[in-house]
Amino acid sequence: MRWQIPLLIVLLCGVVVAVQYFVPLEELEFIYENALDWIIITGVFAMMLGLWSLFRVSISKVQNKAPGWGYNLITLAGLFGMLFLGYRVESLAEGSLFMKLFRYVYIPIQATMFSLLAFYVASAAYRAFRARTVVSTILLATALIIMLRMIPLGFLSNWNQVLANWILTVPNMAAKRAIAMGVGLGMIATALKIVLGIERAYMGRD
Amino acid sequence: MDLGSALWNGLAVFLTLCIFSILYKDNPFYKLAEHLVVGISAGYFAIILYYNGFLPKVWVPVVKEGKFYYLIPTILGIMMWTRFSRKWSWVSRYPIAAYMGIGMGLAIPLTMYAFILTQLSATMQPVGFANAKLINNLLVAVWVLCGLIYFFFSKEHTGAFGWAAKIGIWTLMVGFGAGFGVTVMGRVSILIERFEFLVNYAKALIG
Amino acid sequence: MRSNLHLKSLIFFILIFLFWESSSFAQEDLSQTWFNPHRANMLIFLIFFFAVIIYFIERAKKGKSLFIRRIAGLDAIEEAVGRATEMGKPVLFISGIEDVDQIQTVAAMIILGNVAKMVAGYDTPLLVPICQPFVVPVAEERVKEGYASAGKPEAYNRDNVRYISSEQFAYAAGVNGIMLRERPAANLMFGSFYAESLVMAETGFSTGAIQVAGTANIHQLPFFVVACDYTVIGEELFATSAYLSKEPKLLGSLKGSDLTKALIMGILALGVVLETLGITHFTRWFYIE
Amino acid sequence: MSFYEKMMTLDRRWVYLCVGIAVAVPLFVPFTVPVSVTPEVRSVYDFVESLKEGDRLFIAIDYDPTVMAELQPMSLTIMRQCFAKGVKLIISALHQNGPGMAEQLVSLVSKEFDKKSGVDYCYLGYKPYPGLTILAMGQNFRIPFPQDYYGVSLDSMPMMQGVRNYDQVKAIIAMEAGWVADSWIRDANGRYKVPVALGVTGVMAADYFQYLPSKQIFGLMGGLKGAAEYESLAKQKERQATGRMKVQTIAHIMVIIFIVIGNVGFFMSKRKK
Repeated sequence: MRWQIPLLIVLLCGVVVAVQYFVPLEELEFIYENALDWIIITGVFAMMLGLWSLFRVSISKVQNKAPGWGYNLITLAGLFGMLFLGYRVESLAEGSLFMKLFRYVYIPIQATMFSLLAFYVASAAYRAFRARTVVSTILLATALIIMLRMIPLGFLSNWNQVLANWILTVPNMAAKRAIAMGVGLGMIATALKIVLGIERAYMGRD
Repeated sequence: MDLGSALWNGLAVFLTLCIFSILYKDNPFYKLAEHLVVGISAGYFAIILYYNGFLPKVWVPVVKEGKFYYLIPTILGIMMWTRFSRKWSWVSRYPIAAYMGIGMGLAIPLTMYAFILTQLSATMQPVGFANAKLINNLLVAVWVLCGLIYFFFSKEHTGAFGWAAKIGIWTLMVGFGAGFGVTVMGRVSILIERFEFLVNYAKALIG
Repeated sequence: MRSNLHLKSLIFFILIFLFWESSSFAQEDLSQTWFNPHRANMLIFLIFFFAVIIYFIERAKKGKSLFIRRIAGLDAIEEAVGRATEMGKPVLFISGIEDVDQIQTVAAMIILGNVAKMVAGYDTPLLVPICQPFVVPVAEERVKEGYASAGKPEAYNRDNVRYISSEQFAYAAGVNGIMLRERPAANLMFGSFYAESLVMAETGFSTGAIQVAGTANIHQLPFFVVACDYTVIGEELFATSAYLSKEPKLLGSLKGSDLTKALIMGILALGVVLETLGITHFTRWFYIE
Repeated sequence: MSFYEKMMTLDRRWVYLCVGIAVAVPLFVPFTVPVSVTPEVRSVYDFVESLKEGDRLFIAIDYDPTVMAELQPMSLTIMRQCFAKGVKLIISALHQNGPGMAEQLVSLVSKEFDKKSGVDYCYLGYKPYPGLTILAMGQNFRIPFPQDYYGVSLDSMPMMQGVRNYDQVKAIIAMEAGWVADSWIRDANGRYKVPVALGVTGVMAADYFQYLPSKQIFGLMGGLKGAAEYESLAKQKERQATGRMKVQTIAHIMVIIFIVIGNVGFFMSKRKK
């Protein structure tokens, strides 16, 4: 019950969905389309686990008066505030408080987190692009050539543009293809081991 | 700008600055924004999942349309909740198994297609020394082969094989350098957008 | 158990061959047929790959030893965990931002269990912030199992495996908070990462942690290579997960992958030669409709 | 610590500060940076320039507000160029979060040129599953879009009379922020043989160069630089990307300066030892 059935479920689901790719029967198409729905549906219920985990960790910090517990109150307020404001359908319409919090709190924070990357690429480049070894010199030189495209250098720019385009279309392309093929084999091998139940560590033990 | 949107946009500006403050060091303002966004996003996605997942995929098919086979994934989903009990938590393996099985089944042919066969057929091009295109094709093919040799695990990287693997890792590094270089532009564009947002707000306030 | 595996492989192949055999009835209206002939090439490839992997797994089980080369990132994991435990500081494990139906996340979960086993013997917490709700139970089980197999089930603390947010940058903000305030001495990042990779890796660097990262997402590899102490590149991620478990049968699949890789290289070389000679039938065979 | 060692171990906050200044100052200080035009951008411009009054062009706006800074200038410039020449536009928006933003853009530009929906342009809007939508439009625009974004039937539009599918448009110019670009290449160009040009984000540009030599795309605009190049060719009054491009240039110079500082410090301190 605890072991055999889950492994059987993995095997069945995996084989049926994979075989569907090769078999254009309508019945299988139906199963395939429903399988996608099933993933979404189980995901909906799994969300509760996430919320519970977040709630439990936050509340235990508040209860224990752990350092900075006040901030965990903010998390809880944000969470329950959104759940409370969003319970009616109308709350999804533009202009509702729910959508305003989304637009003026969530969006700017996530966009700014994203924009921090402009600073981080600079500091990472400064720190790591040193001509220490052959490998790091290659890394440094290519990055420099590509970045120089953005800087007008007169006739040098034209040459650099040609060189940069060559790097992008030849060695860069070769690197990506080699990585992709290796990754593809690794992924399929792992997926096969899971479907056949050879790799089962992810399920834990009793 | 009316008062309402001035205040809401003011909040957005304030939170933007809170996040930027992390660049100096960790501080109460960053902590505030960080904890707020974690709570808000969890609540937001739970609600969105309710309206876009639960209602159309569970409630409407089962209750309104009477498609009872939708109860199967629903029951699987509810089985996830056995995680809350220590004794019954093993039941949650069923939905996890279904979820993974479907995921793996989808991945096998698609990975074969996108990661292997497409790349393979794109690399099989005529080669030669007559013109730049043929030479480039040859270089791509050789470098792809060397890159693949780097990923051999069951053979020691020594001798000629080792040299090929070395050329392979050099090729990968060119790829990484190029990948880094092209990304800088995109990241700076996003920062420009943020700065323009701040400047436009300030301009609007001043009038 | 072994016969069980044989049986399963048998069912698997019978199913596939059934569809393969019936392909001769291919008709124009595909919705009525048992097999899509345009995809036969892929099927042949898959069958070959599967057969090779299963063959080597079986061989490994019989005790034939296999050579596997050293993977630098692998030793680095042990080194990083070792240093964190020496300093009595936490170990942080980040498993990417994708769900558990993604193969990279599964590979990350396998690594997580082995990291838990390493950490269990010492009095240092293993922090696992999580991005997708479905990953929470799997990660909990893996950590619990790792502690149990090291003989320290009581050391497991459920609050250390925590869901943060399903949104990329909200998650990154939360992880940054953990790095800045709980000061882990080792940051292990394995799985499927996107733009948030560098946000976390740079913050981790600023706290002075040893960082080991691995992903198969090609676009993020440059940032890990630049910002982390060790990077596990592409396929090495899956090899690492197989290697860490130290089970011969899992290692057998590496040998199978290698053989298929050799086949692919052969096809590639042959294809290039034939294309150069103006023979295009061979290459055409690899197109998928 | 010697001077050279200090060069190697600058506090990262100095880097942040310099990047911040490099991005902020050009926003206030007026100056221009010359942009060298690449052939792959020029071929898009030349193509649009070669269109005649009454020709139809398909524009795909497949991005969301997060990458507006890079892609909006391309859409804006090309739409203005077309409307000024009297070219009729069919526009789709196949990114889930994009249709509202695209609608604002379409109505802004059409007002400028006093163009009418259904007569001079047709804004189709959004349908889920972009890959399938692109394929279906190859058969007939009316399969995925019986009506346009505003709910007007395509059959009732003067400009859509006799327009069935891609055969009746001169080309597709697609502004892309993700994998939908592959679908335009594979399905629209590969299967239906319609010429395709792409405008993509800076990060994506490297991956799409490979389609130029094989003629699967006839042009490529990558990121802000591509947009600025296009603006410098089109010579319109408003040049958003050119303004942002000078920020890019300064920011890139800053990053390169820091790399140089680090390496000079590294080599000089090594030589001393």
